[in-house]
Amino acid sequence: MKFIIAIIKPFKLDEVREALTAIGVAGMTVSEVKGFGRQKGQTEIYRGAEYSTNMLPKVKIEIAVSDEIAAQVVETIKETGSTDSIGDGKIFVFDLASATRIRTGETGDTAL
Amino acid sequence: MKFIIAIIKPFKLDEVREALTAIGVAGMTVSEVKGFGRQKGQTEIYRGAEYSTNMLPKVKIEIAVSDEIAAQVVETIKETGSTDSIGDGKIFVFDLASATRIRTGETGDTAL
Amino acid sequence: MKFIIAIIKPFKLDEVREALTAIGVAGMTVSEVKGFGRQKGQTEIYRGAEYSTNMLPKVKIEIAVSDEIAAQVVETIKETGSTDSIGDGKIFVFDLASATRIRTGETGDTAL
Amino acid sequence: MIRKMICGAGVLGTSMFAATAAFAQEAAEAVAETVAEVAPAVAEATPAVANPGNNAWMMTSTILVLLMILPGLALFYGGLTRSKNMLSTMTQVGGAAALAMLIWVMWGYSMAFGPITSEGFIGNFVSSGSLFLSSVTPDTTAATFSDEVISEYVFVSFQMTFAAITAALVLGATVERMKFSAAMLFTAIWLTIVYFPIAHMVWAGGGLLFKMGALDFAGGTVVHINAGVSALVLAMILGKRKGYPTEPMPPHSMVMTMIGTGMLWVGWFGFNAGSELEADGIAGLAMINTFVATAAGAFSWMLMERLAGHKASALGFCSGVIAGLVAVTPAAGNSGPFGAIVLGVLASIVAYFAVSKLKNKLGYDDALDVFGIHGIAGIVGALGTAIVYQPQFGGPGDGSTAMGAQLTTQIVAVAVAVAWAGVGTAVIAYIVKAVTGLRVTPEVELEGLDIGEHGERAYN
Amino acid sequence: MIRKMICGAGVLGTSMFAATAAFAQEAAEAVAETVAEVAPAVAEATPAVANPGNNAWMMTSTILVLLMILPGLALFYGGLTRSKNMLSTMTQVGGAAALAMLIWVMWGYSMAFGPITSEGFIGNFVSSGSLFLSSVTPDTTAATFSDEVISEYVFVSFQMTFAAITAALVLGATVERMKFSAAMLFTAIWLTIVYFPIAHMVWAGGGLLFKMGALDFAGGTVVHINAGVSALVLAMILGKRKGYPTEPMPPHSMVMTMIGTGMLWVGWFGFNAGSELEADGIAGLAMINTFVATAAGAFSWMLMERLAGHKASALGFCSGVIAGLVAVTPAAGNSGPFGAIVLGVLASIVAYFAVSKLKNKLGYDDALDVFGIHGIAGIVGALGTAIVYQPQFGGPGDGSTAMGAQLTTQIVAVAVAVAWAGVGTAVIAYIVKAVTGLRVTPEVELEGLDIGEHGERAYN
Amino acid sequence: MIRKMICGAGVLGTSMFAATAAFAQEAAEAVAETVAEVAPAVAEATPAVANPGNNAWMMTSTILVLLMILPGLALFYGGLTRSKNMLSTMTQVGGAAALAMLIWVMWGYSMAFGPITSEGFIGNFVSSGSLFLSSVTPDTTAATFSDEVISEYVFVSFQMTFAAITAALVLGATVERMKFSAAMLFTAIWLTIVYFPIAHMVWAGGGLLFKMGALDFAGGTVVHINAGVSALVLAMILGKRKGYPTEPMPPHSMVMTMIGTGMLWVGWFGFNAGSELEADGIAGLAMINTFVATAAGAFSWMLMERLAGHKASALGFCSGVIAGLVAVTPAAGNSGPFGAIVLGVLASIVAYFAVSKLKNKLGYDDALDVFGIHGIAGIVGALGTAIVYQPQFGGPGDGSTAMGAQLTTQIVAVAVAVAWAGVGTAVIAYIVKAVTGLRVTPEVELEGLDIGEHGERAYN
Ligand SMILES: Nc1ncnc2c1ncn2[C@@H]1O[C@H](COP(=O)(O)OP(=O)(O)O)[C@@H](O)[C@H]1O
Ligand SMILES: Nc1ncnc2c1ncn2[C@@H]1O[C@H](COP(=O)(O)OP(=O)(O)O)[C@@H](O)[C@H]1O
Ligand SMILES: Nc1ncnc2c1ncn2[C@@H]1O[C@H](COP(=O)(O)OP(=O)(O)O)[C@@H](O)[C@H]1O
Repeated sequence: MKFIIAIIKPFKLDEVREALTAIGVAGMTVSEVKGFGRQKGQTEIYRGAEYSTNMLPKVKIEIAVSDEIAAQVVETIKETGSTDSIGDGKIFVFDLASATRIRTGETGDTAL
Repeated sequence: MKFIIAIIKPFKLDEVREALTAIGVAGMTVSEVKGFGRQKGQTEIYRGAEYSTNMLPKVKIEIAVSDEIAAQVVETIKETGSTDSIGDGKIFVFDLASATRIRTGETGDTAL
Repeated sequence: MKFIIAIIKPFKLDEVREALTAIGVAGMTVSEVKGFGRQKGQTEIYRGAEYSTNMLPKVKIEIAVSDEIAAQVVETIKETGSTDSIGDGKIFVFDLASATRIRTGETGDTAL
Repeated sequence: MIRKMICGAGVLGTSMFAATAAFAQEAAEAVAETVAEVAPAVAEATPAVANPGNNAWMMTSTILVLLMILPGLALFYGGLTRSKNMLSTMTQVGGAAALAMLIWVMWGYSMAFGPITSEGFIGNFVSSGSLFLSSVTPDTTAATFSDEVISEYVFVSFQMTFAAITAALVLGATVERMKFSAAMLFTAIWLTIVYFPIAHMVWAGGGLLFKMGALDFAGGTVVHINAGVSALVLAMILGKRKGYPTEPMPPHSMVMTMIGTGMLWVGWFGFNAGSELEADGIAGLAMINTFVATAAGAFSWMLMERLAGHKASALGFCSGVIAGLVAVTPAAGNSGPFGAIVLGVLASIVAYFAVSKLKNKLGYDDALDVFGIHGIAGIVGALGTAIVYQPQFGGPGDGSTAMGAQLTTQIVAVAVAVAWAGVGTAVIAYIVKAVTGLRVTPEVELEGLDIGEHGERAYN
Repeated sequence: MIRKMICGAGVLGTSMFAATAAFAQEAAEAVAETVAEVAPAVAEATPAVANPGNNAWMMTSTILVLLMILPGLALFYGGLTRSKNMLSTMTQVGGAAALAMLIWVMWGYSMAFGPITSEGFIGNFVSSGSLFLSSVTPDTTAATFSDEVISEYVFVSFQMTFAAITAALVLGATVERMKFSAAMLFTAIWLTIVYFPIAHMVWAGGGLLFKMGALDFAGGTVVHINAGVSALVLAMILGKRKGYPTEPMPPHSMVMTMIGTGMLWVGWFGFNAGSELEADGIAGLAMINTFVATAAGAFSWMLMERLAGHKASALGFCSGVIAGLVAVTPAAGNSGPFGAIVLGVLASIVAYFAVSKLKNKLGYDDALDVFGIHGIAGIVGALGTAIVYQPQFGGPGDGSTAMGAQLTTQIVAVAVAVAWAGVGTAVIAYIVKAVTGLRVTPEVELEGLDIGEHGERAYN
Repeated sequence: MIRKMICGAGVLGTSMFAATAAFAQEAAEAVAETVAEVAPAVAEATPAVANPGNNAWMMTSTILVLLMILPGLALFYGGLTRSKNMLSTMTQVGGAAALAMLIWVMWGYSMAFGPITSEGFIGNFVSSGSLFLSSVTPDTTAATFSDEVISEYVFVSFQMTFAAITAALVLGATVERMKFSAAMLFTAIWLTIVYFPIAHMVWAGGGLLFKMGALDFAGGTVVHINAGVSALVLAMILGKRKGYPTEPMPPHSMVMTMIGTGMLWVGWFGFNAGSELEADGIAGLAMINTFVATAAGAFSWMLMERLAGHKASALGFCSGVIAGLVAVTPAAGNSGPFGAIVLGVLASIVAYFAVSKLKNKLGYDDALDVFGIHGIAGIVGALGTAIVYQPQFGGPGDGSTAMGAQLTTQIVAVAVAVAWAGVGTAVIAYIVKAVTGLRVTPEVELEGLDIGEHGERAYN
């Protein structure tokens, strides 16, 4: 199995999630993160003190998938997550040693 | 060493943490996440506009452990984290290449 | 490629980030987490009810890097992230199977 | 209300008198003064000096209306937006109010309540004679509906806050996408060609609807119908928010909205009981009505939610509170407590349908339901006032005007206000569009107006 | 207070008089009127017309009490709960208050302050004669403690807010687990068989405790002891929150609690200084006392925390503020400033122990310490008033009633209130349990009442 | 203002009279009483009894000033700090205010407005004769600027809130690093040797600056310049926050700051219009000025931001509001509306530079810009008052004092206040440093004062 971590732009979340569901991804875990990279953030100014936060709000999606569809998942995220502008984010793929469903104790692909 | 990521129901956190401490897990890192899966969420309605958030609040636990106790940790989480109802969550296990304790620079199992 | 997860003290973030940028790390993803470990937290008291939260605010940094600089990155985090006091945190290193830049579709080191 | 006639006239008459009387007094000794204070009362049946009690009440009322705007309305509106637009919403509310204050002292008061009201056609719509408050001094007074007077500066301030909140109300429909600069320009023109004339028509001595005998105790027509209709038209010309209605846009902080609701209710007593211009029994009546109509509105909305098969919600409670408050505004001193309760119930029910059904059908994006709640409940209140005013329904009316006749008058008043506000707003909207443009760029809308327009974040 | 006697009687007497006098006046010319205004004053030593200054003050006070409820109490309570129950807490506070308003105008005012108080036994507990406010008009008045009067609608509104906040206070003990429907049903019955009778007993002319000469300037017994005891009993019958006390339940937003505390303090001046029913020197005394007793209470609580080896906390500050306010409520106009300070200190210390020690010992789950603070500090205040009232301690009392005698009276009054509230609440609790059930389901309690009961989240 | 002379004297004179008159009245019959009420008016031209209208207004004003402090200032300040210091900031504001109340009734009122003002040198700086309010009863009164009086307890309460907010204002410069204990000790000494004398000098009959004819309607010098300068000195002695200015310290909740801003504006009417001590036309003038100067200040600041090439911000709006309010404080009843607008604009512009340029240059850490806004805008207002007061600029002055002369007086008054506050604060700061130490430990500063000093978190 593979474990995929994707960093995307927040407003793309719904789109990406729907696309993934469409290709049969049963579940995923989402968290709000701050991203630092090429994309530069807006500068905030409070009473003359400037803060250029290059930490931008991003969304992190974590998905465990079977080896078969891993590539397709990456592909899907890449397509739906892209706005062709800097800051669209990254997709990281890991090998997943094992997965267990807490409720049933099932392991492996069936646990996903 | 192994790195374990567990997604559980928020109110189970204390229970799970205590159980893990009991079996000698010295530390862990916890974060609030939103989960998407089989479990369906409540619908919120604001002035007639319905939002069925299938994004449910979950807690993510990350634990680095030595290979010896990895299995036991998974087992413990499975038992204490379960409510036998949909949405109990998952446990993912990864191979951990290396671990370092920032304070001392220790590496390997002793760093945990 | 390697994927590095570092748990550090929140107020160390800027320092660490600057140090990493200095050695050529182009990007990273940051999130707020709660840490459980040796370091004990302050006790809060509300109308006589005591809560000793051993869950302390920490910051999690995730960085994908090329194998070449991985060691240096760990070293840098260790140095800049340390206050020589309990609770400084950990650095975990994983093997990264693949990385993709959503915007361009580039993969591998060039995607970072 | 009929008694307003005295008012309009009074303002002028008394001011004149007061001015002279005041000078006289300053010369006079203390003793003479004491006499002087009684004398005119007997002679003119119009004391030249404001009773401190009434002045105190009217200043309190004025402050309460400010509380409604900032923080009240700013929180009520802000909580309903997404967090990325919180500051933008609050700043537009505050900015519109502040702008209204400056315009009011420059030409607003003169246009709405100036001492000179030409006998001719124009006098139906505007007055004049007090640009830059030229006719006002600490000694001039404004007449109430009885023989009393209040200090004119207090009257100026009180009426000013009405202009301020009405301007701010309109912007609730256009949050999350309208430029700050556009909002300010719109406010300036809108006050001038829409608000001031309508206020004059309804409340000033020579005003068109006023002379017709239209009842509007505290501004159901001038404030709420006016704001609601203007908001709808402006929102339609501005267009929908990106992603509306498909993308979920839940209130980012119902807590802020509830705080705002509480402050609006609290401040509304200045609005309603203050409109009596005196701390008398009618003010007391307006007060009790503002309590019970609101309470009734709150439960009615929650009940509708239950009947619709949903849960009774906190936002339902808040929405019902506002609907009830809006409905009782024109009726505050023109109804008995139980007439007020009925109005609150009706307005809440009708507004519920407008907001949760009608809106989705027609598909316009009145973001914070300014039309759905203020416009609709305002109309229910304006028409209903004709009925609850009648003595047979426990109203304070003397029955001199038949219910049917009064109802017709109310309908005409509403129609005029709707037409004037609708047409006026449309014209202004296109002017503003040409000058500053109405909408922020798509990027700014996406990122949020807080960072895009103001360079700040609400929460760090 | 003794002077209340005049009041009770006055309400009736004057209303009658006022009504007629009012008609007379309307017929009369302006001149005649002016005279008329002086005449009765001389003749009756009871002006038929409310002084605008007193009406203004009483309307302001009424509004201030609403501010205490919404947003004040809603925030104070809400901030102390967990975020998943924030809206539920605020909505229950708002809902209870709104319901109380409707019931008040229907039968509450009549039961507590109605014009007819039977001479017999029953008259000790309730009055009648004004269902649906049948006896009230804009011209009727209520007597104050001097020869003045205020508009009866204002008096009705003012007293209404007391019923509203007392009902809301009770629900602080049962948050995070009690059904909204149960809370509303409980409120309706509780007001009818517990609050109205106690208010009548203590404040109305013919009331049992009133005739005994019990001192309760602004509601220490009627509001705080009553709410505190009822809250305790209801909480015990309802049972503990799931996970209490093992699971940590820290306040989700001390900020909201501090905002609420500030608003409660601000509004409390309407409560205490307003209870004089006039803007006179005694109201001024009540005001200064409400400042200093509160300040003293705040520091005392923080000091107790330090003495207990903890840090002086923000919540300690807030809790002390409330304890001080509660304690000075019965003594507001019945004490000198330094008597008030002493009361604030004592009440704060005793309440501190009740909340941080006693509660844990007895192990009941009075979630927001309604009994621990309002009940306990209320009792300290009620008894202490007997002492600080005495001239030798700088109190305004004339010493006609010996301290011992007064203390006995106070003890009896407290005992009666405690018994009545305790028994009444127990009975009602079981009735409600039978009708709607008291608690939400365990799932809803777990998920939070916001989403479970209202289908919303406080923060999105 | 000159008319203050009557006040100072009046307080004493009338109190005496009132006391006796009061007893007399109690003995007298109702009829006699009615006469009695007229009699003195004729005889003395100083009614012994406060007009309820004025008392009502002054009580309302007093409450409004409390609203400014808690929740107002606590939120305004708290929102600008980092979340880890939110509760500490709010608690210091609340604590300082509460402490000021207790000190005020013990020796503060006596020092500032006591009945005895020695003829000698010392009388220029302090008065005496009312320790523990010994000279005050519910029947004593304080004179206003006309022949009216208000209840002395009301006057005591009103002035008390001024001391309270001024003490709280100072602590805005030292947040996020000053110990709670140090803040309290500082407040106690600072009130005694800095605030009370300055208040006496400017406002009491025999006061130094008062006798010079310095104009300070509502406390531009006593409150704002005083607080601003003291804050600057204290901040400099205390030292910068760890990490300032390199580490970003954005406001953690601009929403709280905006709520606070709204409440400050609302409450400021009690501050400014209340300072007339009567609900008359001058109060009305102060009210309108407090609206328009503020509105003008808000836009001026936003405009400066635009001119500086930045975005017009919400914090800019809030900062401008405060600058405008501060500037109009000394001029509230001493200027026409357009003079007030000019003051608001000027003060806002100057403060903008002080805060966004000067501060960074000089590099001191006045954390929340107490000096930059209150100090600077206060000085602009104090000097500007000399100009806008003149009749030729639409001011209420009678022109008896030439503008130049008045300006000199104002400059002297400002200079005295600056020197007194600066030196006094420096001395006290070192005393406190010796006794409790000023700063928290570096660990506590790092972790935040909420958890470190109070053992709580603002948000859980
Ligand atoms: N080396 C990295 N490791 C982890 N996350 C990264 C890395 N580089 C970028 N990111 C994440 O991807 C986001 C987008 O990256 P950025 O360089 O800004 O744009 P792009 O991906 O289009 O080149 C960043 O905000 C950050 O969250
Ligand atoms: N494929 C997946 N990858 C990552 N997280 C997942 C995946 N599937 C489920 N989850 C997480 O586990 C949680 C529970 O999953 P769900 O399907 O709802 O119930 P169950 O685990 O009982 O089948 C989800 O809310 C989500 O956070
Ligand atoms: N086994 C572990 N797995 C994951 N995270 C851990 C583990 N042990 C510690 N951590 C994280 O590292 C942080 C610091 O660890 P702690 O034991 O408190 O201090 P130190 O790292 O100095 O020994 C913890 O708060 C937690 O977030």
